[in-house]
Amino acid sequence: MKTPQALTLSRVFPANAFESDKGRGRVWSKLRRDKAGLLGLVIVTVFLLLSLGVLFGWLGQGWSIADGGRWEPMSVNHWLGTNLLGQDIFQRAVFSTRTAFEIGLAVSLLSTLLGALLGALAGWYNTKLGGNWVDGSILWLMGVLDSIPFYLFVAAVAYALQGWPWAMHVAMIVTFWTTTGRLVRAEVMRIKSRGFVLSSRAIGLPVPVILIRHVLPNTLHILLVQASMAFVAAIKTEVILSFLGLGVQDSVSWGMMLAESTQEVLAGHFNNFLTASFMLFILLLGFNLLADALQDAFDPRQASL
Amino acid sequence: MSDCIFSVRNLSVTLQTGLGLARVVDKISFSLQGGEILGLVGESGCGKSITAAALMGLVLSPQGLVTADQIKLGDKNLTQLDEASLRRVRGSEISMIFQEPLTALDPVFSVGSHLSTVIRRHRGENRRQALRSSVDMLERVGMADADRIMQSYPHQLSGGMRQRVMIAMAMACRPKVLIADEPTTALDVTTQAQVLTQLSELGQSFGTAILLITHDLGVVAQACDRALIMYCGRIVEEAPVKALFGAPTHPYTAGLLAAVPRISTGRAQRVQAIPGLVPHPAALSDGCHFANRCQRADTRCRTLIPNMRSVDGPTNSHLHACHHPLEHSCHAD
Amino acid sequence: MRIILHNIIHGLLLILGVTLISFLLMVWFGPDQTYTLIGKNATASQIMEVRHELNYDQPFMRRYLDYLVELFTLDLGASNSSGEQVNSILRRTLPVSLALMLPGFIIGNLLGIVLGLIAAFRKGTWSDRLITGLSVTGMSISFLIIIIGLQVLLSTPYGLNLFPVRGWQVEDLSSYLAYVTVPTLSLILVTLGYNTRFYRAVFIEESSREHIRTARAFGASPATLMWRHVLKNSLVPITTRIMFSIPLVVISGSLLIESYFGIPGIGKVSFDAITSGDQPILKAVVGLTAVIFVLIQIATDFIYRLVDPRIS
Amino acid sequence: MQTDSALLSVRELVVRYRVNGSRRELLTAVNGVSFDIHAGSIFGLVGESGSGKTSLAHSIMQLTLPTSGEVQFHGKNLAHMKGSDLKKMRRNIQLAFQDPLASLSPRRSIQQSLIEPLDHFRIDAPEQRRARACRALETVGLEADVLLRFPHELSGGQRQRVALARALVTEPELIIADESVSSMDVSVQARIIELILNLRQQLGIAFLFIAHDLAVIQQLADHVGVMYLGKMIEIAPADRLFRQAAHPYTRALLEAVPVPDPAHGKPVALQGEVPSALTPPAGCVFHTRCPRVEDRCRVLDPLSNQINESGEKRTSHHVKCHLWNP
Amino acid sequence: NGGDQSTSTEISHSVYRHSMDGAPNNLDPARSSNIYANFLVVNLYDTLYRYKYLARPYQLEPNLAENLPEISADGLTYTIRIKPDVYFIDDLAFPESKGRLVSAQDFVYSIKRHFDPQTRAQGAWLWQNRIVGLDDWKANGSDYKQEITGLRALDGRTIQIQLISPYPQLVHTLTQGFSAIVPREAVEYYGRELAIHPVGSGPYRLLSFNTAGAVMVRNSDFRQEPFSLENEGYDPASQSRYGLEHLEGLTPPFMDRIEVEFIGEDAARWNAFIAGELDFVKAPVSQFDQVLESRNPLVLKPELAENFHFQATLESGFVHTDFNMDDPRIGYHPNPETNARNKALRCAISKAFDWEKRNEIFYYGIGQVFPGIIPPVAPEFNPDQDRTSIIRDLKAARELLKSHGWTADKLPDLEIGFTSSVTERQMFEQFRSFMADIGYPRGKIHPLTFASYGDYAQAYLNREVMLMTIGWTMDYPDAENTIQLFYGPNATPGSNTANYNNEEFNRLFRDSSTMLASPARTEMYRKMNQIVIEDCVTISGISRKMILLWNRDIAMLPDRSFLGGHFFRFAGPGKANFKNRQEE
Ligand SMILES: Nc1ncnc2c1ncn2[C@@H]1O[C@H](COP(=O)(O)OP(=O)(O)OP(=O)(O)O)[C@@H](O)[C@H]1O
Ligand SMILES: Nc1ncnc2c1ncn2[C@@H]1O[C@H](COP(=O)(O)OP(=O)(O)OP(=O)(O)O)[C@@H](O)[C@H]1O
Ligand SMILES: [Mg+2]
Ligand SMILES: [Mg+2]
Repeated sequence: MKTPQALTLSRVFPANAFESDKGRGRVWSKLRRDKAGLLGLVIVTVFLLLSLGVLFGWLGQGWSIADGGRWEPMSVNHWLGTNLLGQDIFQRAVFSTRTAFEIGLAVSLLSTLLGALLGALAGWYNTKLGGNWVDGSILWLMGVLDSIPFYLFVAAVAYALQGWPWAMHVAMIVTFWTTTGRLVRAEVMRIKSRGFVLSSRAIGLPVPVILIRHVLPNTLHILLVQASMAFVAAIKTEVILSFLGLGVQDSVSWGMMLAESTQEVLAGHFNNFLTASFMLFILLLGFNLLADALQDAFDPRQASL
Repeated sequence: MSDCIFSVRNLSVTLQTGLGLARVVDKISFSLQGGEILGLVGESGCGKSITAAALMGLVLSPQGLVTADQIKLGDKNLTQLDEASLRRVRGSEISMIFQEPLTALDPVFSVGSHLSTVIRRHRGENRRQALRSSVDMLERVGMADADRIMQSYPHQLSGGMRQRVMIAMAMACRPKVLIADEPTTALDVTTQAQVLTQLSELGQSFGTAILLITHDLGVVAQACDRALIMYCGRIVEEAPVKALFGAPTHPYTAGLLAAVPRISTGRAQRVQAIPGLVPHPAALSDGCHFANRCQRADTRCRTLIPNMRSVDGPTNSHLHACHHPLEHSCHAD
Repeated sequence: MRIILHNIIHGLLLILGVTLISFLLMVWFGPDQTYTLIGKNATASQIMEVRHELNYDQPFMRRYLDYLVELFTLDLGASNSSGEQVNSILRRTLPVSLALMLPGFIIGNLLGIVLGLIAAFRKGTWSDRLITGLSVTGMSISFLIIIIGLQVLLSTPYGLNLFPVRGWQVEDLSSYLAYVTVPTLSLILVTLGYNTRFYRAVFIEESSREHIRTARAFGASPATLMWRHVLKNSLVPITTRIMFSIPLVVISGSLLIESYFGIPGIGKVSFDAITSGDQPILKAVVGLTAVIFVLIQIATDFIYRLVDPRIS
Repeated sequence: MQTDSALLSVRELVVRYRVNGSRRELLTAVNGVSFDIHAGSIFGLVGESGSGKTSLAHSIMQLTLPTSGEVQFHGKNLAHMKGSDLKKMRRNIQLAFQDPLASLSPRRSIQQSLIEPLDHFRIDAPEQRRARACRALETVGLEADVLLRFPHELSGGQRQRVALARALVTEPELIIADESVSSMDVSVQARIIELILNLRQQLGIAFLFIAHDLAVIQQLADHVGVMYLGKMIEIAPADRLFRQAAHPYTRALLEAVPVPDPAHGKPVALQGEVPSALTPPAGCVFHTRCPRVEDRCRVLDPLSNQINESGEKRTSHHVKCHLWNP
Repeated sequence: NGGDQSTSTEISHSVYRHSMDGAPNNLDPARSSNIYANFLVVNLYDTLYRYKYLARPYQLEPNLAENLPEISADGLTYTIRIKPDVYFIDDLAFPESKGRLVSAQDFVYSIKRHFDPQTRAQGAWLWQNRIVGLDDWKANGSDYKQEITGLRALDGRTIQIQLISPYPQLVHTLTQGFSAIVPREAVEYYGRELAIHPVGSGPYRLLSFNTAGAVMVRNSDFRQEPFSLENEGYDPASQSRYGLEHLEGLTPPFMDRIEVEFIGEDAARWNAFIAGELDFVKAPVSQFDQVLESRNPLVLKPELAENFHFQATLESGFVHTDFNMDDPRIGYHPNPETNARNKALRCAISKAFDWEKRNEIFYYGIGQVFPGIIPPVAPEFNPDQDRTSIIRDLKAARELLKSHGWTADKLPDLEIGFTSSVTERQMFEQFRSFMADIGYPRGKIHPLTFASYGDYAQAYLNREVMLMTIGWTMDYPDAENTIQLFYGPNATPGSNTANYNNEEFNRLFRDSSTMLASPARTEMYRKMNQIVIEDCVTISGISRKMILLWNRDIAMLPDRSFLGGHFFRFAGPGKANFKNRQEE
């Protein structure tokens, strides 16, 4: 018997038509066509560059110099005016970008990752009402972390990791992942009965592979939205933690600027408040646009014409 | 039965594929009369389901582009309706049975709620009546423990049961036009017979016209009045079933008929596939799409699109699109 | 029956774990109340005295066991700073916090769901952009500023002066409304951004499912699509989000709202307890939180199975 | 009885589902089914819709755990397999799901789905896996461009072929094909039939082929099993079954096959009350619809009878019907 | 009917709504350690003495006592008679819930409580090592049955106190909430919950108390003592604008109800005041711009002046930053040479500190900067003192460093302790920028933050903080109270947070501590002050100015310092409202 030949294959299509794998090119090309997503990407890139500039000492280094008067208005010397101490608000805002990236990004990425993995494991092993020991232990961990007052926990971490610059990150990651974890767990409990999971089980794929390749991509919407929320939360919590003696003691951040500005707003000076809020808003907007675009780009069902 | 209640003229659908735009449905036209069952047969991937979705207005602009000169349902031209009016038409005047029932049913609603919602929406019955009608519908399509089924969720049903739930839903609307996309693939033959009977009864009692998409030529022969043969997005032959099975004129139709496996009491006879592959919709050649698989093809076939022509003269009921039609039946046996 | 037993054991383990770990943190890392309780010019022996009075000199396990006994007998002792019985503190403040937070919590989530549905349904249109933009704004504005702004706007002569600035003299519905409105609005404004953003993402995902197409084919209106099909399919993440924020609402309350609006709720009490190291209160709060988490955990796992039949 | 030579043997398999979340109400989807599949043979499984064919397939794969009974592969109980044994077994039994759209990862391209089992079982060198996937697609009549598509971008028949390609890409010893040709046009179907016969012949792959199309079964199968309401009511060598079907239900099935000839009379559906799977009728499960029902059918559950004299199990014809009760 | 209606509106005028920027955490006199608690306690309980309402400087005035104490010639024996017919309020703690007569024994009991470890009292330091037998009583197990020679009730109304050595501040201590008189029955009945069920004989009784506020109502049985402007030290020249005159001859407490709101947040406090929900507010510093028309002289904005009375007062205390003398990096060092270098460093830091700017930025420029440790409210304060120690002198500071071999790389790392808050942090940053001006590298000045005051206190009381900023509120108008902060034996865990130990200073302190107020003692105080300044032990200091605003409808003169809450009983309705009330 003659086996069917792929006669048409080489004739009609250039051979390289199928080269690109994993749809990476596809994601990028979809992203490129998404104007809002591109805007988000541009915003995030600009901020990233700013923070690199700060990191390498090119930008915002004068954040702590108090050479101005109290609450100076915008001027050539101080583009966005000065704060109570006479420090330059613009410099401080720029310098804060680094803090935002360092803390916001690290915390949101890692807590989302941790939440995704542990949540997925828990959800997977929730085989019956009550779950098995994997589910049980992860739930237990979540319960413990959630029940302990945040301040108490953070104080403990601060004490235990005294002076270590990443103590703050650790404290936040360890406490933030539970929310994502619970959401992912619930989502996985739902997804795991779907046909394609069954079919990957039929092949005998190991559980981690099933979870990472087949299950977690279908929770991408939750992961992205949680990551952007963790980002905000991290930036806002950073102030509280610095107040508790954790993390970057000797630095400035948007959160710190917002905290300072509460007093200033009462006194009728809005520069600090507006600047910090605006920077946070823009970066957040960038992240959200990008996250939306990514979600679309990674979802093959959202085709574009 | 000669009133035409649904007519489609020059419907085309263009989709975005990995290889660029592909016109997966290419200027197809047909019409349906009240109570009629029209079979739509064609090679897998030739665009039947897309046609169905396009007729329902379910192909949305980012995914695909639908153009048509006319899709006329009764006195409404669906191409000119806005989404809101289209929505009122959908379900009540035209409804559809989807090909893959598991993903098509809402996983968190029970069968009962699927059915009764549709019944309440389109028949205006109250909750209790609707539940009763739902049970009735289920029994009609041969589902025994209707009580259990009513409370079951889609994932708890077998493939055939899901399919029958979809059929029941579509039938419950008593639409003017029903598009059934391979409704009986997961049914055993006895159940299939029952369902087909129900469908044709629907046509008799409510004048519903049915576009029955199927691969089973046996079903076409038994249940349909007329049939369309589709190949690569185009209709290549349209004929009353008798004529189609008796004297197919398009070589593709003939090939299909030859490939139908039949039960024999003796040793099974091998059937022959049509040689060659279906071309990719994004890379169709000019002329007749079937040309590169057709033994009768010549250069004209490769360059010139054949138009639909009438075979049997003035009655105009048997049409084909072929430059070299078969003159007489090549149907063995 | 086995499930109930299982849950009880699991819950007990959780409570044991939470109490043990948090007690450990409390004892080793938590604030030491000695120095807030001693008078001026204290001597070393007075400090020892205070430590003894606070039980700080007892061995850890001993104190922990005492804690467990207190927890299970529901006799939680008296606050170190005010001397009030912890039970009576809880009884006094919990209802207030609930009454304060619930409306905002419920409305905030409902509004978030509605806006999320609208945005998801009109994804890519201007209404979606507007909603997304506003929710990002909401997320980036600080809570304090919202509270102060609303206070000035709604409660002072600089603004509309419609509601009391602060207080909680709740006697009847109208006084309740008077006192609860501005805090509720602040709470809604603060959470709405997050809620909307979250729900929108969930709804968008759910509305790209095949069965939505079926529903449309059967003539479901946009409202039906969103409210019935998308919403019901999203109930699992919605439940998760809502249920697990309950402890935050009930137990943690909101420190800021309570202190800015002069409301004697549990938020301030527990915050003070944490920062000052008032262990009896802290122990009660931690214990209570753990119990509530256990209950919520059990409840959500049940609810999951109710709202989504595929979860077995 | 030499069960040891069987590739797959299913013994008294029972699958029960809980209905409506309650513990007590159980639905028996598969009720004591036993059969063997020998290496390189094709076992056709037909039966009423909802009679438990998919459940049987899933429980063979251990996707739903059987309530009782056992499944042996090469004489080893699947339920007890662990580690490398299990992995080998997984490689050697592949399932093509009845619902191809649901069974393909929506966010993964066809290529990823096809290569995945190759990666997992380390079949071929990594750079050759794509070519192998490509070949698998070609054998089921799809072109390579499908590789880069996503499941929702295919037609029903194409998806079904992808599912089949995925099952055979590892070249297992046994493929369970759950209604794998139902959405294909007859030409493609013919091609697939040819392919399967070829695979069987050249690679010795055995099939458990579930289908409703009896004509296809006849073309393919060496043995045919007929299920009704969870029970295997008849098993016979294919030629025997199509020549002299013993069970009234099998006969009804054969009679109801629509003939592709409009002149032929319309097939008739079975008359009588369709039984409930939750509360199956006492006695013979088919008695409510059986044209030849007798009194004992209503009370006595018929045993499985061998009705031909062949001593060899491979060619024996079993039926569960009182008519054949000596 | 109409009459009723008007009555009910007028009753609302006999409510005084006070606001505080912090909350007491309990109302047990023995534990009323913060000013907020003291405020309420002196209204709910009786103290033997109080300060005159209007007299400045402060003057003692008998409260529950009939007269000022009779003091024996050696200054060791005090005899005090309390007023007759004073009753505790009715309370469940008493038999038949009937308040009983207040007796001398109650006073003895109340002081003893401070020496009973179970009370967890915080006021013992006031009487520690002062009263004959009291410390032994504690050492013997605090048995209330045991008599104490130095603290006795001679009869129902006579108290006798015998001191170990003269203690001129004793009567001052008897004005404080700590000394308030608690009935034993209540302590035994309520136990620890006494803190929320006060049972006293003060002018008010408690209605409710929680984290947000407290409500007190008039104790209708409070003794009838007509208000006399003259007796309270009325000064028409400065006090006539407050409209107190019409209260003359009436019986306090004037208000039926006092509502005290605890509002830590400036914005909320101010908003509530502006919205008319409060009668009194201490204006937040951030609002000074909005409140004041001019700083010098201090003038209120006209639109506020229309509705509110206003007073600017200095706090009864000061803020200073101590060096930890126990830290060899900056304090005492066994090596005399290093010791001298450290001193030079301290002095340089002090000189580099810009008090003017600190005042300007954080205290709106209206705080009073003064040299040393005797704050302006103290009677012994010397306005003509040499101010060089608070005048910034960068040149001198640099010189000092240079001459003692301090170069940028040799300078020690400084750790500045503070509790975390925006303002403290900003102060730290400002401090660092001050130091930058003398070339102190930015990277060598580190913040050492603490989450709560308790943590901070624990750290500095354990000598773990190098530089700490302390705010001290005086307990009584006598500079002894601030000078003792540097007395060697008071070193930590005592209140000498600098751990300063200077022989001469200690001697002077010992000598002066037994002296009654006199020019000689003042002289000694000033000498000690100078010693501290010269040793550069502390960067000091500033007394903050408070802007107090209150409703014109209320006739009163509020005070946040030594008077404590004693003035509540004198807060009366304004004249306009008052008339209505009288007519009724
Ligand atoms: N979303 C899509 N994007 C790109 N191409 C698509 C999409 N959906 C379908 N196609 C392609 O369009 C063609 C027509 O598909 P359609 O589903 O209509 O086929 P069909 O006739 O229903 O086939 P079958 O009988 O197999 O169901 C196929 O070649 C398919 O691959
Ligand atoms: N998860 C489940 N929960 C409860 N009942 C189920 C579940 N899955 C299947 N069933 C029931 O089991 C019976 C057998 O289903 P199964 O899918 O095995 O049938 P099938 O023979 O494959 O039918 P079809 O030919 O229609 O696909 C049906 O009655 C079905 O309703
Ligand atoms: Mg199709
Ligand atoms: Mg099936």
